Amino acid sequence: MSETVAVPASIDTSVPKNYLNHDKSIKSWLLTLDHKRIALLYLVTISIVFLVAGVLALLVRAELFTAGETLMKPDTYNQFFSLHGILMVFLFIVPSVPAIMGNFVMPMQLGAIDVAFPRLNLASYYIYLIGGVLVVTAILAGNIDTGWTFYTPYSARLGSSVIFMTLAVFIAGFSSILTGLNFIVTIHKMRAPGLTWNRLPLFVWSIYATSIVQVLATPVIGITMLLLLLEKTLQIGIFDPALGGDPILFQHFFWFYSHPAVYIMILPAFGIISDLMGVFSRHEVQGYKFVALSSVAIAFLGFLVWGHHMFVSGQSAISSIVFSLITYLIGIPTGVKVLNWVGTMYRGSVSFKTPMLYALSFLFLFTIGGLTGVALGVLGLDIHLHDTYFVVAHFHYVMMGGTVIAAIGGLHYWWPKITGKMYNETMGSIAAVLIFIGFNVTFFTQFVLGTKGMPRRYYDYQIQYEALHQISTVGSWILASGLFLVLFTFIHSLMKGKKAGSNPWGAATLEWTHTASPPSPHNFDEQPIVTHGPYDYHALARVSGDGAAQTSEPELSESRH
Amino acid sequence: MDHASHGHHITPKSLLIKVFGSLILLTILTVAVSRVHLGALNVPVAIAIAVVKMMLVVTVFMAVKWDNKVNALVIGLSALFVSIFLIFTLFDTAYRGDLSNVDRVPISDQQRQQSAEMAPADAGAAASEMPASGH
Amino acid sequence: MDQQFDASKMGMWIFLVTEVLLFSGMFVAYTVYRVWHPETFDLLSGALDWRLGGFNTLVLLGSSFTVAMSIHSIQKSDKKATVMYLVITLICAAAFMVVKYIEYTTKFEHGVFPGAHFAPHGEHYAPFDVPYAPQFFSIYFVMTGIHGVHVLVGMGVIAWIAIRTAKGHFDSQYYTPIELTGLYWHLVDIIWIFLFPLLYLI
Amino acid sequence: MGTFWMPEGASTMSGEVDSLFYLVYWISVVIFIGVVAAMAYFAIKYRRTRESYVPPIVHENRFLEAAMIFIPLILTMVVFTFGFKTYLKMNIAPPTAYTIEAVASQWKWDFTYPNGKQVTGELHVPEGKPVKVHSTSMDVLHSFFIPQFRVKQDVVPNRYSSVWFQATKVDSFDVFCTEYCGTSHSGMLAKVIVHKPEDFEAWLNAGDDRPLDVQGESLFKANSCNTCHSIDGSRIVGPTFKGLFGSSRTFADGTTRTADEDYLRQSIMQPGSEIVESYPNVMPASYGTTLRPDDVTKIIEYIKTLK
Ligand code: HEA
Ligand code: HEA
Ligand code: HEC
Ligand code: CUA
Ligand SMILES: [Cu+2]
Repeated sequence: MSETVAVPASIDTSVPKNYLNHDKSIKSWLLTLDHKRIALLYLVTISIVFLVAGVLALLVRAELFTAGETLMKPDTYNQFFSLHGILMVFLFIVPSVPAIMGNFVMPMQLGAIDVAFPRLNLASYYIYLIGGVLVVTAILAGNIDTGWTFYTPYSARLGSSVIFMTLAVFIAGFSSILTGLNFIVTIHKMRAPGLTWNRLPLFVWSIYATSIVQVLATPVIGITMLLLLLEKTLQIGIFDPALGGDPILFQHFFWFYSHPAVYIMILPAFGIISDLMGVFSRHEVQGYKFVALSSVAIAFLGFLVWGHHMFVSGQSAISSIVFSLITYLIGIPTGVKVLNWVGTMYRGSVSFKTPMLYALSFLFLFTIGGLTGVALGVLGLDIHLHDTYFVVAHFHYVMMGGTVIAAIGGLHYWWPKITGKMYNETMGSIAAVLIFIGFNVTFFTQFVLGTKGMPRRYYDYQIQYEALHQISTVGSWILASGLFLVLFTFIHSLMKGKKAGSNPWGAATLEWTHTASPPSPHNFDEQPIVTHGPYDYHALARVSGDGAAQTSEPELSESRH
Repeated sequence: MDHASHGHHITPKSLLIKVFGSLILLTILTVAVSRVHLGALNVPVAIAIAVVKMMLVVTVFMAVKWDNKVNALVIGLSALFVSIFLIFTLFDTAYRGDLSNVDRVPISDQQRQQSAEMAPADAGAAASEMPASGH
Repeated sequence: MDQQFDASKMGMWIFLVTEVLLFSGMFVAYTVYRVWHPETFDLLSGALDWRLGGFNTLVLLGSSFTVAMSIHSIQKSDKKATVMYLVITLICAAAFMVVKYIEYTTKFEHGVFPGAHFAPHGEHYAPFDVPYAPQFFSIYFVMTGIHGVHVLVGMGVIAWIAIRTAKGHFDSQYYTPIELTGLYWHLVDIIWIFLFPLLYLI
Repeated sequence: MGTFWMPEGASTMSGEVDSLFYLVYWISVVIFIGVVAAMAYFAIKYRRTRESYVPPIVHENRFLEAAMIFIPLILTMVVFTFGFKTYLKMNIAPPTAYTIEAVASQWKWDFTYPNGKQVTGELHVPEGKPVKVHSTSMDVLHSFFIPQFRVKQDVVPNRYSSVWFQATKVDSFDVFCTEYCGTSHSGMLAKVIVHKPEDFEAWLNAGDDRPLDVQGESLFKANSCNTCHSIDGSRIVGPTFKGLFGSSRTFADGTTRTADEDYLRQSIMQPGSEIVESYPNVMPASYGTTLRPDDVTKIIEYIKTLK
């Protein structure tokens, strides 16, 4: 990579300084209070985590290529899948979309110059880093093989590395809480004049719902990890059955956070998809209010269903029944979203740019993931499917097929804004197709494995499962090649990408209509005043080209370039 | 923006003193009540008094009464979610073992119960044998 | 400025929500074990000295009152009174911690430790060696321990705020930090309002 | 032989669970195809042909939005009702069920029959009779799962839990542990062997008259020793048993000792007492309580044969 990455030689000196090049010292990056730069710090760190956790997944799949020992010993395998889960959940997917795209885009969509508490924002990043350092310490201390769920009493009997790992989760949780707190206040207090709740882009709505869940649920994982830590160090006997404690109580504590957490993971993705469907259908998102409020409904209902992870744990039947019943209800607001997204294309003008390809594969994959989630919520059925590969397939369909696919789509969508460069459409679309195919080959087979009874977290398995496991492993290679192509596309764009206009997609939200690509350090030269909805492409057309749809002042956009 | 009104509300000293006085009285009351045996009522009464005390602190000391209503909503939400956590967990723990597939009490308790029953039961068996042998 | 003030206050309230949910885990653990073993918990509240707990309640309520008074004073730009009230608050908090220290050490001396290390001896504590007493004391130590940490943090912040007030950083126009600290301190008080009856009385 | 999805069913519950599965499955397939077909149709029909074209606004249809809420609501409630009924059946054992005690420990299953007979790693049951497996765990969480019977239940230390089933086929099936329990979680297997009722009686009352070392070999597998100890000289988690008997052992603290019968017994009953050099101290201590003394003798006899 040449050093011209950030500042291409072709830079036009008449263009005002942007947030990337106005100050280039390392210090100005590491101590920046600019939400856009903090977003980039997150982007780099979180991508590294994703890469590491993804490579671990590839190793897990490689080991499962044949029954018996393929590459590694059971202890190594157990550590690999645990680390894969822990990294993916706590350090990758929970912070991913809010910390990267929420940070970068949300304040601009609000017409604000920054988040409400910029210092806190930077602090969140460093707290996240400390969490990451602790994870590395735990890995070096060895023997983290609890799975990402840390179930007692097993976890409380392991070596000291569990102490570091629980601390890491505890601290990463704080980062997440502070980000959520910051965003809630920002959305309440920093909206541009005229930007009513009914005119908020749906991405903002979903970040708002996510933040509420983060603030309400994350403290509970904090206290859970603290209690686990004390269980391990002082044997306090709250969860350890040998001391009269109740291991099932631990599961309640864990899932009280971790089920809502799956909505921390998926809601921001919903937001991205809403925006993408609107922009690339050039059409008002159908049922705007329903889509906006269903996020809040999902966030709320998400707190009432955690026990569906415990149907065979030995919890009371009453609670299983209540939890199962409410679990189904979540399908309804989610269905409202899915159907409205599909409806958005109706009589629209659908473009098949790379972000839209991701949005369409999201719809396909997430629907499968969601419907199998509902199947798992069926009491009599979950008894058979619990802790089999059916569950593994379900959650990869929603987390990888849902959140990660949406996040990659969103990254392509906002890439021109973030870097000022276009990426190569052909490479982008090939990668999207590869990922779609690879993903299905990898994980659809796992549904079949699951119904046939293949338990999860198994190093070794019966010979009758081998063929399906091999297909799945081959799929993971296709999937990985697609993801590496994405990485390559982005690096290629940084080095050779064409310069992007301020609004290459013809979007109507403020970050496209009122800022340059890349934006100036303070986002806006003048405070925008909003008069239209976020998907009002007629208003956009009235002010010609990359005009200002969400405001009435066309001269603002003309003063650019 | 016209938030000036609630940003600068000054709570009168007399009100603060009154509330402080009531808090002290309620504390004395809660101790006094706990000394009397109300049976099943002891716990609800103690919690009710604590809730009243909390409301006093929140509304007056924390000035929620004069504050932006969003903040009141925020407090309401936290109370709501704490109750959800509590109630849904109790759905399990209070009814654990309601179907025959799981035992209601842990094994250690079952053993304790057994050994507690064993002792008098043995004595009883011995006693009932006595007249039989006396025949 | 006003918007800034409003924003920080809202941020503080949301932070308090996270604190409440952090403690909620302990309250849930308490309730679950209490529902399972009501007699044990009933008996064990007798192991704690309600006089010490009651004293601490009064001290903490007093400190809450003085914090409220300090805000009242700064709103009238009476900096002297503000500093005085903050200092009284600190003294109350210190008294609270001293009593806690006495309570903890007497328990440790009599082998009353959380969980597995629970081995009570001595006239007062020996009768409490019943099944599930270790759980009660685990919950007691964890709850009061975390609460104590909050008191210590609060003391630090109040001391800092008092110094800044003395230096003249605040007046009736700008006193956000005092107000936010006050909110935090009241929450610490509220938690204790619940801990006291739950642990010492019933 | 089972279907594309479900493995063959072999209990009275399996048919019911399968119909539940297929009910959910077909509803899901229909919804999924509906969503994807509409998506593909709209995407192609309304694809962008003119760059500057701004399509007309489509007003939201309240009727459609309401339908989106109510149709799924009805469907899910139907499914819930079925799932709930099946769940109750699966969890309430008939009072006449034949009860077998099970103890799970890292990483094996011990079963005890009403007449005191004990077996490890093999669950023998009569065909056509309800059987209840009443279980607890010695150490961490485990879970008892028989795919062909569609039953699963976590096994929790310090608490009894149970599953019941009524087998309908004379055959043998896998029992899996489905709650992660450490290194050999995937090796914590057992077989459920369904007999004709009269064969079952015969089995129940028969003693084991095989030679000690042959019985030892079965115990070696049933107790999952084989997940950590090889018999061919290769190193897995623990030392191999090949040529172990009579060899000289060196321990972590530098001391040495000859592997005689006493040493083997001690290594099995108190694994932590002497740690073989360069190996981790991970062998479960629970063997000390779950293995019976004569079982240990049999295993030692077996180890002696591995030259
Ligand atoms: C992004 C993360 C994410 C998301 C969004 C979801 C979404 C859902 N999940 Fe999932 N889930 C996980 C992540 C996620 N899950 C993880 C990580 C685990 C495993 C944890 C572990 O054990 O390690 C898990 C496990 C899990 C279980 C436990 C399985 C077991 O261990 O036995 C259950 C059971 O009920 C469940 C249910 C659901 C449901 C009902 C939804 C719903 O929200 C889905 C709603 C969506 C739809 C329903 C599709 C769209 C709707 C329509 C097209 C309309 C028509 C719909 C109907 C008629 C219903 N999930
Ligand atoms: C976000 C969540 C997430 C994601 C994305 C993934 C992704 C993948 N997972 Fe993972 N998985 C989990 C969360 C996730 N997983 C969890 C929570 C568990 C449970 C753990 C437990 O049981 O405790 C699990 C368990 C799990 C198992 C079960 C193990 C077992 O039970 O024994 C398997 C097996 O196949 C698996 C495979 C994979 C594969 C092949 C991928 C692939 O999709 C990975 C592909 C990724 C890469 C190859 C990296 C490439 C990255 C780059 C090139 C960087 C690109 C940068 C940019 C795009 C900016 N996962
Ligand atoms: C978790 C894996 C594990 C399992 C399961 C296990 N062991 Fe071990 N075993 C070890 C390890 C590691 C050592 C070496 C360290 C030590 O001495 O404790 C060992 C040591 C031994 C030794 C001493 C060997 C020597 O080389 O001196 C004997 C004998 C033994 N095991 C028998 C058994 C038997 C019999 C079983 C089953 C009933 C069993 N083990 C199950 C891990 C295991
Ligand atoms: Cu036992 Cu897994
Ligand atoms: Cu869930």
